[in-house]
Amino acid sequence: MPADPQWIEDALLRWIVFVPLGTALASGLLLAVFRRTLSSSLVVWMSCGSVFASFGLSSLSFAKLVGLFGEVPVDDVPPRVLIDTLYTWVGVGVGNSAFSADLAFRYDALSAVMCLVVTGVGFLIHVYSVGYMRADTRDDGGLQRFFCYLNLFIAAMLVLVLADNLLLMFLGWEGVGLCSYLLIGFWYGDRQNAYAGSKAFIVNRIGDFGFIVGILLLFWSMADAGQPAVSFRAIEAGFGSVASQTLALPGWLGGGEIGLATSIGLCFFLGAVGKSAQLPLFVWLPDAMAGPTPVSALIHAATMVTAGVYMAVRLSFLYEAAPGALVVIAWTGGVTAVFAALLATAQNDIKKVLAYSTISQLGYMFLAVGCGAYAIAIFHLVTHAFFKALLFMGAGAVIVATHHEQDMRRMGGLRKKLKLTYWVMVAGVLAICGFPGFSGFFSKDEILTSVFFAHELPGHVALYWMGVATAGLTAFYMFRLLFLTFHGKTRLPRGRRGELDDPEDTMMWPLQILAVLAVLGGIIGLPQFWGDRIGVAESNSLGHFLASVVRLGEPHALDAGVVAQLVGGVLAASITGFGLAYVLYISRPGLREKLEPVLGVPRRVVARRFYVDELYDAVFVRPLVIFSDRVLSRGIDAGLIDGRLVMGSAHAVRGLAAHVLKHLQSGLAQAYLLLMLAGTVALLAYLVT
Amino acid sequence: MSFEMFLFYAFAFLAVFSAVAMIGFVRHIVAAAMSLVVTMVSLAGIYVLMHAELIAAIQILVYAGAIVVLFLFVIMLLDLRDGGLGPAARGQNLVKAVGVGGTVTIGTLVVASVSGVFSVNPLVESLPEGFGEHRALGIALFTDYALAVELVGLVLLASIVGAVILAKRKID
Amino acid sequence: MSIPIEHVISLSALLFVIGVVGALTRRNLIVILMSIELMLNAANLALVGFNRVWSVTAEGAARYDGQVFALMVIAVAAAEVAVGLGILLSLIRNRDSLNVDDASLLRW
Amino acid sequence: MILVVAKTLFILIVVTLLFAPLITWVERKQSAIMQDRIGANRADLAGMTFLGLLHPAADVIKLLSKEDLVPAGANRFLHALAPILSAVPALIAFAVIPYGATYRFGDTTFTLVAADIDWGVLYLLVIGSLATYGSVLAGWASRSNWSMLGAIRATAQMISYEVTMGLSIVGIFMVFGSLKLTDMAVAQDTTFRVFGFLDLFASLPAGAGWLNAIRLPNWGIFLQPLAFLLFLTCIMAENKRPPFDLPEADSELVAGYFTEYSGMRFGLFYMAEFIEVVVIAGAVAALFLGGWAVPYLSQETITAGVASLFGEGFANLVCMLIHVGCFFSKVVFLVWLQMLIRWSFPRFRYDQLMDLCWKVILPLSLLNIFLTAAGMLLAQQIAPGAAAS
Repeated sequence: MPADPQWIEDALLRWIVFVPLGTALASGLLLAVFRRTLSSSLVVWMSCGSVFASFGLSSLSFAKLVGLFGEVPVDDVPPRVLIDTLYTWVGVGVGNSAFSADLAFRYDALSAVMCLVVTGVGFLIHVYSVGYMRADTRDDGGLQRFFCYLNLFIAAMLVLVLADNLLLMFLGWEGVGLCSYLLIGFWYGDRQNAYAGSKAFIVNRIGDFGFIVGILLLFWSMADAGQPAVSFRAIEAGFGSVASQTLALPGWLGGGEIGLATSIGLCFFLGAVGKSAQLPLFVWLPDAMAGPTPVSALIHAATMVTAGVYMAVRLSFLYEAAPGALVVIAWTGGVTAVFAALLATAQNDIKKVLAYSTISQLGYMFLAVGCGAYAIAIFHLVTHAFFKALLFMGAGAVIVATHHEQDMRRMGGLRKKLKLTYWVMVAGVLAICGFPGFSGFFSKDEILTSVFFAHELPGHVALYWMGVATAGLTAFYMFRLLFLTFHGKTRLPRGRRGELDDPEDTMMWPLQILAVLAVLGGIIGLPQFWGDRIGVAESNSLGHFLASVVRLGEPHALDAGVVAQLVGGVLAASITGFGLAYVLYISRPGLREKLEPVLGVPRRVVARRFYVDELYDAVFVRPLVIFSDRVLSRGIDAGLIDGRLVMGSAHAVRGLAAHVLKHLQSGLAQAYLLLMLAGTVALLAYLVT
Repeated sequence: MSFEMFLFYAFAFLAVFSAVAMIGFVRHIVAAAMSLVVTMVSLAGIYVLMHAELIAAIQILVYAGAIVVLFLFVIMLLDLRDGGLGPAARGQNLVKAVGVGGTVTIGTLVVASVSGVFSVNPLVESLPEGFGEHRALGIALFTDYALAVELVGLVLLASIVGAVILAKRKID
Repeated sequence: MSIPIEHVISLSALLFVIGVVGALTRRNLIVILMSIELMLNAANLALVGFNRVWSVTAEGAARYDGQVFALMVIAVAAAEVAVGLGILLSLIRNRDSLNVDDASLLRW
Repeated sequence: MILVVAKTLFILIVVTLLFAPLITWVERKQSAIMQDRIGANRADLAGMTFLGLLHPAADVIKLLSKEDLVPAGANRFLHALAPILSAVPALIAFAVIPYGATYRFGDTTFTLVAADIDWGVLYLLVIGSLATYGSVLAGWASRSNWSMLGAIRATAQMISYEVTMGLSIVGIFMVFGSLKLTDMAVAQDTTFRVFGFLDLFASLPAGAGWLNAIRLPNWGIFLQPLAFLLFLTCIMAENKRPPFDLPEADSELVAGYFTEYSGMRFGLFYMAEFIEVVVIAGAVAALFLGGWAVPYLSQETITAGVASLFGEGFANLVCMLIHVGCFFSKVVFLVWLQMLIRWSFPRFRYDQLMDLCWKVILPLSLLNIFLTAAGMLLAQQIAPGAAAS
């Protein structure tokens, strides 16, 4: 850990969040309360403008953070953190037991990276959305609603990454979940879409449960140690005192004890598993592709799903004290990576391929986290944001151009028609496959290097080979996607073959910018080894930058042989994958039919995603539905509560009224008067005696 | 018997007599209303004897001057030529019952007064200067009882609205 | 020599009972309303009488709880008459009768 | 005791025996002049008409000698009671109106008012509310449709205007800080600086000191001009005189609630009305025109001035005479003013009458109360103890 940071108050931070939030609220309230819509061009300008303004503010804050404004160079002072405290959000207790949580934003290196990615990529996707939603043929009239949700999402995500304490972070965490739900079910007219939204929400709740338990556990143990706090700063300062405590496990778990840090870390990781769609809670992400493609690009590839990674990195000090949790993270990430990559090979929906690819890449990131290579996880997060957003938006361009065809089996040969789209897709595919020099190459390579050297991790060799296998699978399914979509003969239905062309410019230029970033983005985290080779003095600038927040591992003792071995392994796997795809989908398409009987059963299993959904359905959903229906609904609610308590009491009252009380209700005013008098006399008699 | 006592008994007799007349033996409803006025004015006289001059004035102003006049106005508006008292009272048993009840009440009171329940706090002979006059009572009203005054204002407002709505021939 | 409070309260009770009898036995709505007024008056008399008894505080300052209460009762009585007569008018309009027994639709 | 009886008698005699008959004459003469005719010139005694002054006497004789009719089916008791209930309030109302200040003759001090009660203004209102019964019972007991309609009108009109009458003079209580009419008269026996309110904002600039010399009598009419107008309107409507004579509108209802009266009972109604005119004049004079106060000459000034020449006892006597004269001249002026109004304005329609009461006078009265309170509060805030304007 570096020296204590220098805290600088900066009231500008709040506006990073408030500008998009204000825009969302303005049009949202107008829509929800007054049932009025602003004109679509105004909404478009407002929302894109607000995100751009947010990006500008983030850049400005970034400049302040690194001291670009003629201040002392960053090397000479402790690392800085900008902080903006609005007010005391929660304040309870007095004296020793006092505890307060501020509504405060914190802009340190980690937040800065996330913030710039969220607002930068978010802005590009906003611009892209303008074209995409305009080209959308569904006559929904939901443009205003769409941009409102999108801005709300940006605001919530910014709250998440800028939050100074766990509570506020949780607010943002839930906020992005909500927006994700709203946007997946954006075309709620289709039942499947609405169902997908609900699924995403419910599966995320499982993870959120872990998150909440983690927060409470952390807070409780800290409070027990006399340091009730929720802000990261205070937790980090005080965590050492509780890190070594242990919790007794309940008997049904076999008894014994578990480290407090480990259990807290696992709870938080459960939240991350839900949000970042890791095994076993990944099932919602493929279904989330029901939302509009820009949403898939922004939320389900570039930003929200990475929140889990961000959270793990943010709490790295906690995981440092919990090696057990890191093992779980690493293995979850590794298994997820290879598992999802495997599933991706059998998908026919262009967006679902990308969805599984995202899960797989997130697995990589967790693998990095598990190895303690937090900065590298963030590095991969950034490059992934670039190329996955690019790929999704490219896929979206294809979808728009083919009038909402998503099945790759009915595409093909689009290379000639959608030239620009083709080339940006090629850039994205090469980046994700780790073509040397492209962004993905560096980040993935770094992750595998870290795994390779993570000797303290049990089974790190296996994990390394799983990573390599994933790289091969990635190359296979990505080139499969490219070949099926753009090469060969067109398999589009006749009616749609007509005027195929690249979509309009507002969709294309964000793609081009992202293509450039996908190709060159690796520079920001250029590994030391490669930097030395090409004569860059201070390489791995991202790592150095993040060093103020997370621990950087010891530099690995790399020599050319090891590097050749590492790079060679990955490249070999990738080339194998590429070759396989080329053979199966370009040169010898007939081979597929021949292989069909051989690979029949495994292929079907993969295509059906290892029956995970069916398993969940059978184990969790159906018993729950049956229990709710038979016991809770019909038995307890309808039978006991409605039938006996509600209706029963009503019947009793009615019976009493019909047979007894009605005789008091004579309709004669004077009879009432007499009763009143009798009551008064009785009362008086009671009072007197 | 002092002059004051004499006045009290005179007023009391008038009040009771006209009250009984009102519910008992007048033949016309206007006469009943006039009996009520006599009761009210007699009570006002008793209030003056008890140093509650403002109450006495307001008693006449409101009860005699407004409430009973309002009764008369409605009676005339309805033009109850035949005396307006309607069918004779039903249920003589009720009369007897309540009569017995009343007797019991008064008997209780008499017993209580003899037993000295009321002499817990003997009458103060030397009252403060200006007792019961408008100034002192007004100050009490607008300081200690300001909330009650406000609430009564609210009650009056509500009753005005209610009366207007009830009296409208057709709610439009 | 002041009026004994027992006498005042007895008078009040007597008037109240007369009012009760009137309200219970007469069928004419106007007379019933007047009887109610009589009962309110009786209560006022008791209030003013008790105020005369407890007319000064322990410190010797005047106190007016009873009289203020009586004033409130007068105000409420005025409100009650306004509403009561409104009801009476609408009863006449709808039933063409002043007999309270004719307004007995609201029963079981 | 004797003094009280004397004062009461004085008032009764002056008002009933002097003013009331005189007013009938004045009214006839004035209406005749205003309508450009001669009028009240027929009754003569050996050819001499005495300017028509014989008419009141002739009226009295006629009324006394007429047959006293009671309509068939009328409630005889109430029919007989009604004129009395009409006249008595008018007669006793004058009891609280001071027609002179407090004077000291040797050891005896006396105040020229029949009953100097603490809640004098309230008394006036109470009497006003009781006056309703005369009209109501007269109309009811006559068993005649005209009378009945007149009585209904009278009831509604009098109840309505009672409310606004009470509210319209609240400002006066506030300004003088008393309900006692003698207190008010004493308070009105002074003057106030017209531009005194300027002190509330800033001290006068040098050279503008002459502004302080401009003074007005501290009369209700100057302090509460709006209240004066409202009160005059209300109290005239309460008296059912034209242009507010809807209950007895002779073109519609013959004579309203006293259609079925004749002889001396009719005379009582008639007399009550004229007495009320005088009572109104007295009340307005006491509340708004300073009562017995002589403008710019306070009681001390007069007494001291005369006493320096002729001794104190005589000074008090002179002062008393001046005051009583002043009061009655104000009364006469106000009576004349009422006559003028009576013969100048056409009768209202009934809805206009009610509209005037509830939609004009009531809001204006409330506004007046509010403004007065605000003014007094302001005065207290800025200059404690300064008189409100």
